[in-house]
Amino acid sequence: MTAEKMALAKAINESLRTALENDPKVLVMGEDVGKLGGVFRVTDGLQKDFGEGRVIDTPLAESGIVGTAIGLALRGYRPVVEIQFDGFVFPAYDQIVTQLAKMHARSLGKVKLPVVVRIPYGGGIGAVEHHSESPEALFAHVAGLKVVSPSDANDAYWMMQQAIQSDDPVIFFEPKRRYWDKAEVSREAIPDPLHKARVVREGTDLTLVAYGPMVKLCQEVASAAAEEGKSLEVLDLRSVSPLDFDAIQASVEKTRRLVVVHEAPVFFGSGAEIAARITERCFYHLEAPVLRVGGYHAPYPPARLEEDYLPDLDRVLDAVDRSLAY
Amino acid sequence: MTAEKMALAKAINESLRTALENDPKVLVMGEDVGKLGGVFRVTDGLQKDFGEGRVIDTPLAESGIVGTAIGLALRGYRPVVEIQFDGFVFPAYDQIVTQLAKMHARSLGKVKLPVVVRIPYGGGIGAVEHHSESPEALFAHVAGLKVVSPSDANDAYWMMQQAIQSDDPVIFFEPKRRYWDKAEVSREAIPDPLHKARVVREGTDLTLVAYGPMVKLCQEVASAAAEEGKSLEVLDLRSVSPLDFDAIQASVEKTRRLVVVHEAPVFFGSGAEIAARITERCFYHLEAPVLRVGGYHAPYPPARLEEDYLPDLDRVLDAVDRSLAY
Amino acid sequence: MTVESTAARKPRRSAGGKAGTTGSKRSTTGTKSTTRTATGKARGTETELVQLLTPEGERVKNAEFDPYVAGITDDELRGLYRDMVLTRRFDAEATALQRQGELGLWASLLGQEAAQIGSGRATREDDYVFPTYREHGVAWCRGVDPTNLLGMFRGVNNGGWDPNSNNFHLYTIVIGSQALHATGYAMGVAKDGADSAVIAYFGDGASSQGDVAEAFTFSAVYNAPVVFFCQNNQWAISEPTEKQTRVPLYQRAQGYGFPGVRVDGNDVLACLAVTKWALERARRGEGPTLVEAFTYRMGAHTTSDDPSRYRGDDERAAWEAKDPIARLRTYIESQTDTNEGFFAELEEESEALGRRVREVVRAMPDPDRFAIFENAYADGHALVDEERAQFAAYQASFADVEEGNQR
Amino acid sequence: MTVESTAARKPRRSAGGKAGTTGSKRSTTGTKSTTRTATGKARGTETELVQLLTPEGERVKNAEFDPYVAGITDDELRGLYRDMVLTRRFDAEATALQRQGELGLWASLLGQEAAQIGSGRATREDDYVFPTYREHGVAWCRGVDPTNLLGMFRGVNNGGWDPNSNNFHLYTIVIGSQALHATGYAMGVAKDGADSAVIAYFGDGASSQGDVAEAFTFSAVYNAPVVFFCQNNQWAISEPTEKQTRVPLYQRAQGYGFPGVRVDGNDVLACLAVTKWALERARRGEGPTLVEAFTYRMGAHTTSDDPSRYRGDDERAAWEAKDPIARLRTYIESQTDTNEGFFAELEEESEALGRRVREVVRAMPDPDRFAIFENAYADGHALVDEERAQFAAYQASFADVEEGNQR
Ligand SMILES: Cc1ncc(C[n+]2csc(CCOP(=O)(O)OP(=O)(O)O)c2C)c(N)n1
Ligand SMILES: Cc1ncc(C[n+]2csc(CCOP(=O)(O)OP(=O)(O)O)c2C)c(N)n1
Ligand SMILES: [Mg+2]
Ligand SMILES: [Mg+2]
Repeated sequence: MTAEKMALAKAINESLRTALENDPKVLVMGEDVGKLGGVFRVTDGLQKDFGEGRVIDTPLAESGIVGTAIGLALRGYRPVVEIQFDGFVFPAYDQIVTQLAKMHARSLGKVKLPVVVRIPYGGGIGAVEHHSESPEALFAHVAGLKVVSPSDANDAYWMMQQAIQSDDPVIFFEPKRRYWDKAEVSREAIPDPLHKARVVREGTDLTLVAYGPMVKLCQEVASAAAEEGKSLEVLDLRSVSPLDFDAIQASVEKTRRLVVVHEAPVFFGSGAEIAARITERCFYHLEAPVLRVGGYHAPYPPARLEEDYLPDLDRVLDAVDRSLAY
Repeated sequence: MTAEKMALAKAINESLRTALENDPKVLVMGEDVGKLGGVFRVTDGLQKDFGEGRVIDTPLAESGIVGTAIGLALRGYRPVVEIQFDGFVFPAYDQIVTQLAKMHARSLGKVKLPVVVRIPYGGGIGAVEHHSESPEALFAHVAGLKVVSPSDANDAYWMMQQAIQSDDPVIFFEPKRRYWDKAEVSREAIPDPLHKARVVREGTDLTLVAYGPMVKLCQEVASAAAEEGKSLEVLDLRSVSPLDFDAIQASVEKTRRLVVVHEAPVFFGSGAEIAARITERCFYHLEAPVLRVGGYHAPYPPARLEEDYLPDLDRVLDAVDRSLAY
Repeated sequence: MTVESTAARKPRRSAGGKAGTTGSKRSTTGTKSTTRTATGKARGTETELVQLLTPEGERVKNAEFDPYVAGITDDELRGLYRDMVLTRRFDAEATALQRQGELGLWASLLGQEAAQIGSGRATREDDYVFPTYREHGVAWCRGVDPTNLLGMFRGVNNGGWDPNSNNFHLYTIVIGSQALHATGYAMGVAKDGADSAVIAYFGDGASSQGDVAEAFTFSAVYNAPVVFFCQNNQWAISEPTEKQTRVPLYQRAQGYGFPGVRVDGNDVLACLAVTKWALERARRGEGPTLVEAFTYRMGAHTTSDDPSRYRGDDERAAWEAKDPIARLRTYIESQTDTNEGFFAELEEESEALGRRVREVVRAMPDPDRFAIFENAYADGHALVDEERAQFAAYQASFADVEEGNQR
Repeated sequence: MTVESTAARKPRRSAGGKAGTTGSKRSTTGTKSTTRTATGKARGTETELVQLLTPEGERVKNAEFDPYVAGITDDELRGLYRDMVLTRRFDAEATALQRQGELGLWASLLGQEAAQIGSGRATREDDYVFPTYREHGVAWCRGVDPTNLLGMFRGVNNGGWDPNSNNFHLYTIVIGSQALHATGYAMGVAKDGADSAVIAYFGDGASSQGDVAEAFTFSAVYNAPVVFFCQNNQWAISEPTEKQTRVPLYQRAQGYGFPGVRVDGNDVLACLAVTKWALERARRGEGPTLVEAFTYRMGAHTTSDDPSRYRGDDERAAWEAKDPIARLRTYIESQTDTNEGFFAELEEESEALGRRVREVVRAMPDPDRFAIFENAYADGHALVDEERAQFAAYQASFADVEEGNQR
């Protein structure tokens, strides 16, 4: 069986299983990852099959989880740690920013920390506070970390494989509202490199870039726009650090217009970096300023308001129209 | 005595003293802020004059410092907490991001948290690791916080007064390499609003924007450029959140060129947000893309390399030249 | 009294092969025994549990804590009973409302009524309470309208009440962080020279968070008038307490220099007495106390959880026999002059409460869209203003279209 | 033996007015006394201190810990003495080099030689050490070339040695964070089925950090083979230990379910014995131990610090009488057959070390500019490549100009 349709969460589960099978140094750690299989069942069944020594329920302390994962990595292990929800990564932020990100450089390359930090992120699931955040910019700004986010099951499977194989720490943002979306996962495909963007729909009039949960939305936007006769190209960035500026540039040189979409607040978000750099690279190509669609500069609102807070079809189309109007 | 020349560190000291005198609810808290007067002597003499009940040496735990400051603010106090160095704010990051920033909104406005978090920041003092960071972007991205940084003693005095009076939490970044720079402090001046930028040098050919430690550098750049016949306008932003886009826009509409300078890494830094938004606002005015000068995407280097890492006269002039070459 | 304790379980090396040791069993019997343990002479721990009312509803004597409930009247006993019954009824209604889709989530306190009502009723009006997300019973004692608690679970707000109206802080979801807020608040109380006390609630899982440890440190160093009330309901979602500690949690306190006590968390009288004692210590300037209420989470962690994946029914069954409400009822029936009418009326009151909660929740309106931008800042923020205006224009553009369509 | 302890100081409410209580004096005598304290019957703490060598250089018996130094030879005693003398000499040289501008900063270990040499010599080659920034003596024991330690203080790197060459991790500046790395490493050792042990160093100040508490929790829960070695030098920069705790720090351990011991940190034999004991416990699968080495920071916090602002000379004077090197010398002179030649040779060796350190440091080149971009990532990062190229072009533009000028 080389290809199988499965949900994104299941694809990560399968990817972790493959990694645990292939490399005895791979560990899975986090709160409730054992018997429960994680609150999203991403680690379902792994402890049963690989034991408590490899799939480890940890005390409720995120700094401790990442800090001990660093120690385990120093001992030669490759820990994949789960942060239960986006909003709970901050107690571990110090360990991630001052230790995990810097130890390779601090040791002049002597020490490697192949730690993957899995973070289910983003909104759209009607959750209570702290369960819908998109903090990727807070990690991308930090040198020493890599930051990625798959948008579909096949990428989720392969990007997790690559993240675990990476000798650098990788912050792996999982688009939780897409956990149940199914797609074909091919175990024999040759995957794209971890940090390369992919054109998921070709177009000529404007480029939409997104990653994680917003890729699907952008595809829907492109379909809707197509009905109005507008040809949008959609890029799935897949990686937030590094950002594949070459791919964006290539697309923008063709379409001359760019709209960036993410759930995170626009202010100091990924869109800012993309807009700044692409404007520099494509100054004479751009027919319109790079426009950004994202969250507002306000705490993530209660669930009943999240539809108004999050980018949706209309808001992205509105930005597309504004861009095309230049 | 209405105006007095004093060092920036002393101006903050005086401002804290004034606040402690004027409002019995104001507290100063942090590691070594008491007898020692802080490692930079910013709180020198305050404990002696206001007692251990108001100028509080805390246990060595930054999350605890900010977390208890939140509790004190809930009780009606106005704590001014010191984080000893930029690189040590991260253990407190969770309390700042998930609690301090959000409690006002969470309470639908019922609760106010007038907490000032003082952070001596930036490089250029030849320090060891973690003592030269510029993490302002990591706070500006977070709604609910205000982020400011004075560039001279007079601003330091007044902005601290305003930060303490603010009913919002303010992250107060102190440009540590300018602590010993003296300037006239006028106690009777009517200060600029806390979040307004200021033109510190007028010019016509290009706008340089900076804040904190880089303002002085930009003024030097402008002088050097003037000798070459180039007229640069220099804006001291003073506030990173909110950013005074109106002021930048007004300047750029005049000069049509913009270079942003900060010590923090360029990638996902303030310059990105400024470039993105100003490009959108001034799309038809800009003769060149907004250029950014800042740190590289690498951990802050050891002291003997910091001159190469940090923006300096030549690097900013280089960017100015590149901009003018468009 | 000795009870089931996590301390009884043996530690083991994470990897197989190594033999378990008796390390976890060592008694916390002070400095001498520390050295003794060192040389291997560990002894089993006699975990003490303060209990005033047995599961069978019998009153047991306790010289130290009896005085704190000595004057309790029959009416007060019935009051405690009523509090627990109504809290349980409210909780059940909320669970039902979640199933009906009226709430997005509910965190049930089922089984923890005694811990919450006992401790909640021990507080004085001027005391201040810092809850987690599960303290519905404490909220009840503080006079917070229970329907107010539902807003955040319905998704119409992130905390709908004014903390200062009842000195009951907002629910806090980031585990352990409120322990520091409580400590800071208590430091402020002491500064003010007031004799109020502060109580911080948290769970067994939360005991592992650095913030809770830092709260212990700060409260001890500043001798802050705060009571740390840990409801050890033996589970942190799917993790049993042995994943957080290998000795009983109340013992954590002594290493920070203040007393810790374990109380039967299903015994409302004991919880009342011990919390009163701890709060009075705080008022007298004797500093912090850790109270561990040993109880059990009878239901799921939240309505999103499925406990059948990680624990057996037998455990739950054993704890059903220790039900906090049942034992107080037995005691009231046997020791006070309480007639059937009381229970019947309470039953009616319960149903009325359920009805009211149902009606209020169903009528709870969605917030206005613009609430997104409200209260992000107290003093305003230029970008928020700008984004609000853009949002308004964007919303208005639909109105225009709709109007256009109507024309 | 009872020594000066922070526990002796009374806690007080932060605000004046309230009377202090005896709360801080309570003994950690287990669960019973917890309840007893509750009712006010607190007793003074007898803080135990393990000491094998008095300040006067007299050997005292200790049934528990004597076995760990029972077989020590005269040569080994002289070895410990030599380690301490050379470490102190190295430290003094580094301080001098800082004054001369060769180093940007130096954190002196003056006064803590016994704690570091005793514990460092207790480790086995396959053990792993996680230091703070002050463990120059431990580094010495691990065979790290002392000149390697100076790179970060000179500002030419952020840690210049390969941690795996000597199983001595890089210096860690973010207080307390290495306690978790050590715990994780120890979890890995246990997983590997190895019988190595891990030792984590930290200070009295660090004991307040949440990370250290979380390390206690993780190590206890996983029964990790780690020794927490806290050098309580009684100061965290300007803050005395009473700002971090109101009971002796070693007592912190028991609340987490593992033993804590206070050892005379100026007694190299006691430090050696206690650390050996703790490491052997770890090897045997008995889990973590906390060792508090009670010592004194004789100098400034770092060369940037001015202790005269916050502490008196009398304290220092009192501790000078407890000097770790002097007392071992007295002991060696009285109890072993050591002639003057040994001390004279050591003097010479010291001077040679000083010279070598001076020379190496002065010759230490500044790193290449491009080192900024090296090792940011192990597998590379597109942006780093791009920035490196831009940097190269920018640097080259000066070369062009200079060349141009030369022409
Ligand atoms: C910092 C943080 N990490 C993780 C979570 C997710 N989470 C919510 S409740 C919970 C378990 C809490 O257990 P415990 O402290 O025992 O309280 P209980 O739910 O049993 O009342 C977890 C892991 C969280 N809310 N905050
Ligand atoms: C997280 C963090 N906060 C603050 C500092 C600044 N700092 C450096 S050393 C020190 C005091 C440490 O005291 P202690 O743990 O007792 O160790 P000692 O220096 O006495 O050896 C402080 C506050 C830091 N390095 N890291
Ligand atoms: Mg629990
Ligand atoms: Mg110290």
